[in-house]
Amino acid sequence: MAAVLQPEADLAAPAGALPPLARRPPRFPPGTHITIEGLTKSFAGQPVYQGFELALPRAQLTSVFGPNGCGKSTLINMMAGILPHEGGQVLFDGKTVQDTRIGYVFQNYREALFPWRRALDNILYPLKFIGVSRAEGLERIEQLVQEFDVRVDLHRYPYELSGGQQQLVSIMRALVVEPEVLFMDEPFSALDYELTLLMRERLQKVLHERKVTTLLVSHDLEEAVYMADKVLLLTRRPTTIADFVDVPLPRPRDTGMLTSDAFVALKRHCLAVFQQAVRGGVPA
Amino acid sequence: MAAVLQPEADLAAPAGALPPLARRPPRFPPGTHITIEGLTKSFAGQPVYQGFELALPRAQLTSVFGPNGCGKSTLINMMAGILPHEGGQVLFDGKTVQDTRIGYVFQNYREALFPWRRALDNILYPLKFIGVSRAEGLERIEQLVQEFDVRVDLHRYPYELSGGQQQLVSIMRALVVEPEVLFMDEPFSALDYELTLLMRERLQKVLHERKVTTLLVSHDLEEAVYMADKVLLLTRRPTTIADFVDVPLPRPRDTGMLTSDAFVALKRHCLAVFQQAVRGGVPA
Amino acid sequence: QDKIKVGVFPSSSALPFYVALERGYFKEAGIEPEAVVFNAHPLTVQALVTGDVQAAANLVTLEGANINQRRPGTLSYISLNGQNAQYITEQFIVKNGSTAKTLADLKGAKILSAPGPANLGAAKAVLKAAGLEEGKDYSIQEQQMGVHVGALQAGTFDAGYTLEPVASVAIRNGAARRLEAGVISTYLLGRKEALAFAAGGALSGEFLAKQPAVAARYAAAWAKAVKDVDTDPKVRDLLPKYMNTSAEIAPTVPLAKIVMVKDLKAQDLTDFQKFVDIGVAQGVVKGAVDTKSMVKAF
Amino acid sequence: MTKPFTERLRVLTPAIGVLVLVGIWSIAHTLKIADPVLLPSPGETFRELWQGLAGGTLAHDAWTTVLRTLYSFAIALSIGVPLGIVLGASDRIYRSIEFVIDFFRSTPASVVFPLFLVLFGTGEKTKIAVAAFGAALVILFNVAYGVMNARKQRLLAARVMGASPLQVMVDVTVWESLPQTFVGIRSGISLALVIVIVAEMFIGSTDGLGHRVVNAQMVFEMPTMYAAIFTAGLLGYVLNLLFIVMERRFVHWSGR
Amino acid sequence: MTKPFTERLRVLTPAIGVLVLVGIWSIAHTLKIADPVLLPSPGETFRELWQGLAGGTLAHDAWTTVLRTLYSFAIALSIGVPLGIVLGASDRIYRSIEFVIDFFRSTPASVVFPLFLVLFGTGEKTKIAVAAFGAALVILFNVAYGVMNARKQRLLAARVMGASPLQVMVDVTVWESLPQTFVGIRSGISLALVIVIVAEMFIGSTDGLGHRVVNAQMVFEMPTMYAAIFTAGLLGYVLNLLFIVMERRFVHWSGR
Ligand SMILES: Nc1ncnc2c1ncn2[C@@H]1O[C@H](COP(=O)(O)OP(=O)(O)OP(=O)(O)O)[C@@H](O)[C@H]1O
Ligand SMILES: Nc1ncnc2c1ncn2[C@@H]1O[C@H](COP(=O)(O)OP(=O)(O)OP(=O)(O)O)[C@@H](O)[C@H]1O
Ligand SMILES: [Mg+2]
Ligand SMILES: [Mg+2]
Repeated sequence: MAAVLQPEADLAAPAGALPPLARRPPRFPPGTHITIEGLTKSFAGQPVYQGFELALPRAQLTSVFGPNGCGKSTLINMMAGILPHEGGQVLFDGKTVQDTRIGYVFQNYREALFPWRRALDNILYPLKFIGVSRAEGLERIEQLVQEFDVRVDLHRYPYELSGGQQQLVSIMRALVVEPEVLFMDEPFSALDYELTLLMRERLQKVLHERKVTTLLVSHDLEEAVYMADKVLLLTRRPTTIADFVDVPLPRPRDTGMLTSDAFVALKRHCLAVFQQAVRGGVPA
Repeated sequence: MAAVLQPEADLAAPAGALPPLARRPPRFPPGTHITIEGLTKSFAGQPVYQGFELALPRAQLTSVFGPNGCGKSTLINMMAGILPHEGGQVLFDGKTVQDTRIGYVFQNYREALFPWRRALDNILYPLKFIGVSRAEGLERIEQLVQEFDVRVDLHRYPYELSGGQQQLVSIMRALVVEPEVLFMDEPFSALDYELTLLMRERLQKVLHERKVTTLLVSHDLEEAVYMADKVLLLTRRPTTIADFVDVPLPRPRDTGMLTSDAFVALKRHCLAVFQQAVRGGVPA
Repeated sequence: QDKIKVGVFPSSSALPFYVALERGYFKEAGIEPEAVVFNAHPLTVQALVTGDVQAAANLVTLEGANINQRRPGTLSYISLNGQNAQYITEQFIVKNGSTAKTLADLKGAKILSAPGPANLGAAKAVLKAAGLEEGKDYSIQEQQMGVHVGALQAGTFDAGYTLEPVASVAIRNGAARRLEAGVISTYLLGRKEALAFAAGGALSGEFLAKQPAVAARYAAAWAKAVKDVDTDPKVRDLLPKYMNTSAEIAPTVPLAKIVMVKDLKAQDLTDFQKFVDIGVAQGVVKGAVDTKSMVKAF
Repeated sequence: MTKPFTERLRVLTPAIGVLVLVGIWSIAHTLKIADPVLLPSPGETFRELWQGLAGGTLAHDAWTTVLRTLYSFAIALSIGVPLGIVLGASDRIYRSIEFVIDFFRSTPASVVFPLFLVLFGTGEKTKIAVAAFGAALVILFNVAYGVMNARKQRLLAARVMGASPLQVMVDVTVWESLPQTFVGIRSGISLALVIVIVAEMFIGSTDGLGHRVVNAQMVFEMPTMYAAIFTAGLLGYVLNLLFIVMERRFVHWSGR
Repeated sequence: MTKPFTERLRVLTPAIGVLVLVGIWSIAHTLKIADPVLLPSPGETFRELWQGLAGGTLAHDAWTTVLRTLYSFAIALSIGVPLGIVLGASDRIYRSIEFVIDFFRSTPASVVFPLFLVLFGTGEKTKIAVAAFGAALVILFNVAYGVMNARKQRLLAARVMGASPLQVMVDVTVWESLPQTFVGIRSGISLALVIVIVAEMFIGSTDGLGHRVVNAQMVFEMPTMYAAIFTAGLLGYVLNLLFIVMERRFVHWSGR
């Protein structure tokens, strides 16, 4: 509704209570890449988001941390344009998601792979939409394999891979397009201990270097803070922002940082906010 | 093959090299609940397990820790009797899996739920096989809801739930039968921070009290050690046991233990073994 | 050579067509015919209406009357196939072992009939004339021609109102015995020797109007063939080849009396009108038709 | 804003199909693509339809056909579904009798009439038996496919919870194959109707839509014939509609 | 140990179906369930079959029927699959023309012959057109269902990677509906064969298996008739077999 009414409200502005010249008030700080305005969504009549507002900074990694069922997947699905919303809008530099190159690692990574394509072809698939040749694609994959020390036989079909291997393929598919915006919904949940550490370390470096605006959903607080430039803390449904915490730790980061005072303090703060937010709210 | 040949070998024992009376040599320590003998399995001609041997102690929780694709899911699927193996046998107190009440939390929990049943009916489902009435079942569920502070609307269909909520339902379904043996394949991977902590704490207590023999696959080393009585460390394919570590920490445990010296030492040992095992082996 | 498509129903009544074809009468007349086989009469009529075929080798006259009643001038018969007790086509047969000697003996019988309202109507009318009442004295059901022999053989029915050559096949196979033939003439037209003109060779009205000369040549070739059929027993050799008649019964199977329209006598025309009127009375033909408008003499 | 209105319009969607069909028919009639004596106008036909349904015998014929169809469908369902599940559950068994299924699926009903006449006599039974046979094959075929393509993970989940093979079938396989079963059911009911009509056309019959079509065709009553054909098609749609509604109710999860 | 042998035996599984069918037939014949004149023995029939195939006209008739079937099936496929995908992709559009599809699915081919004769004349075209029409409807129906029941998550994954609606269709929807499409294809090829035979029987024809069946029936040559029927069923199985083999090749992932 809000989206529909917006222009009308703007036109009617001189007669209304809005300040006359404020067609797009500079509500969002400079350096903003993604703007979410008035986002509204409900399931079965029960609201998840009501007039949700958010601005995500460019080239930074934002961790999303919130209780189960608060709407994290819903949020990034709406941002990625694959879940319709009832009101509001999401803009990427003023453009819609269609004009933005995005990468997406689904929480449900198994179902998101194509079982009729081998793992390799699954990874190559999105490249056809951005006009990257197969040869170049294979090169990129080779690079990813090196970078993340991938030890999976990419000539297998997805259903022949273990859970973690499937997730790894899913991550590679999201990265291979060199996205402007990257959504990752619990991307390391099935990866083994060592690979998780490796991924965290390499990924935060790569994404920072390539200036990819990233949204990372994670239930691991340490991971969320370690990876992030900002941590978005969400409450239970109807979902609001509990806090939007800056993580001003220097990059590149390494595991040594995990024990630094600043890190521990940030973690403690986030946890406190989270726990307070979770204790409130109603069951979904 | 081995399974087929076993009786023959036994019958032929007097003539063979085997000691005459050793029909079942006491290869396994007393208190053993689950015995795995000569387990052999390969995919597409490439072996995963070759003559794998393992004995799991009764009423104890064994954590399985190993790299992606080493065959953890394969192992518990074979133990649970839903994946055929080429040789060897798995016995529960000398009985087959059919005669054992088991609970299983699938790694692929989404696909394992029945979308045509509401969450509640999904949880009630296994009770019909052990002759528990619906009323009693509802009572048990109520108890689980209390115990784990579940805030999910159990009258929804699985596909209306978030990833974590689905996983929670899946866990409840495995627990509601009060299993003798419980398999959990990365059961907390999608649960939120607080719920994970709660689950770990309550579950290890409950399982210990009820003397459930449990196999837990986890990629979180801290979790693996914290929950476990024994940690099974696996190598890459073809999979062998890198180490089978005792965790002689007192129960009930709490988060305070995580910083104890004994715990940290154990963790460090496991990590060292794991890393060495992972570095070796060939890519799958 | 003028190309003409001819709708053919594959039964012995199509004999003139194949005689003219095989003996080169069409060729002599400068006509190159193409047989279009239909296993259902309504489709032949439809093809005549749409102009898919210009002629029909053996079209049921009641069908022709029907379409002419609705759409006058759709087709004209140039020859008619007459049937009666001598030129056997329609008849009652009884299953092997039956003791029936006359139609009246069919009391209590389960009877099958050749399909279609015309055949069923005729069978019922004949039985009524023989003093039997449907439902009380007998039951009747139409069946596809193909299953008649089998149904009698298996004893599913006691008797049948059927047509040649199926009747001959049944008799030859020992499945049935002929009870009475030519029943339409005897019971409905009222004279045993009357010819019931149930089918005939026809030309479409459009063809007659647009290519009268070709039509005349076609009719001439047709007349020659009709004469052969009447006089030359060797034409029967064509039956197994084209007309669903086994070689065994071909020499003996009864054939209808085929008469060119120009050779019809006054009595024949009256009988024809009466035959069609019976169809009208039974509701098989929608309304009254003057049969003179249905025939064209060449 | 405009939602409630569009929502209300949505109920009318199926009507679009009717309009399209009647529209094409009207145009064909007006342009005289076919001789009017062969293809009557929709108007004439609907008048005939209306009269036939209101006072005439069309209603009776249609009802007879529906009854026969429902009988044979009920038989087909009670044979096809269980058999399909059992056969589909074992690839070996299915492959071994696949020949028989494909054989008869590829044989016209009119060809097996004589055989059924021998077995069931000339009464109602033959018509119903042939239709039931044909429909059962189609249902069986679809159900078996549904079972074979069921998601393996869910079957395993049930097994691991202690379900016996039979229980796995009843509790999971049946449900997993349900979307495909509905395809089979809808194919089956249409086929039953088709075969019943064909049987009424070719195996002696004194009523039913098939009988009506044949008779009308013989005497060239085209409006009567098309009214009967239209009734048959309409019945087909209505019978399907029943299952469309049921399917929407029961198969809410498909594709999730 | 015994594996290679069982493996080799497995190739013979489909033969079991043949044996079952011929077995029942033999028993029925021996017990004289049907009069031997009506139902010849398998032996007689196979002798007839063999002679007909070796030197006689059966081979020619069968070949004609196969050609007609393949033509009409090819047409049906090229119409049914794309249309099914497009319609299935939009619930609204599908629901709106569902009436037409269900209408014609429920109308016997023999009833629409007159209509097609008007449109396509009396030649080969009509037979092929009717069969193509019937088969296309079935294929379309199945494909549309396959598309509607496709796993949503995979469609979304493609969309999120930047695939246009058309590309989503080609790259995902087509594949997702493939198992169901094969059901449609196999239903379609059988139906095409059935309709071609029925057309050969009722529209009239000078060759083809349908023609042969009708002729044999008229002259009461039961072995000839059953040889023709058996050939028809056999053809149906062989045509299906083609697609069974293709399906096993292409749809390795179903249910995973
Ligand atoms: N199709 C649906 N119908 C009804 N409710 C739904 C549907 N999809 C999601 N929901 C509800 O919306 C809420 C948000 O779901 P979402 O998947 O976004 O949660 P989440 O934050 O990603 O949780 P998790 O951490 O468990 O993945 C949940 O409470 C869920 O029950
Ligand atoms: N159907 C199959 N065909 C071929 N290979 C398979 C198949 N299923 C599993 N594998 C292989 O077997 C190995 C073990 O798989 P499994 O799922 O047991 O691994 P896992 O230890 O559970 O890994 P993860 O931690 O990623 O879940 C993997 O390398 C996988 O590629
Ligand atoms: Mg989520
Ligand atoms: Mg696994």
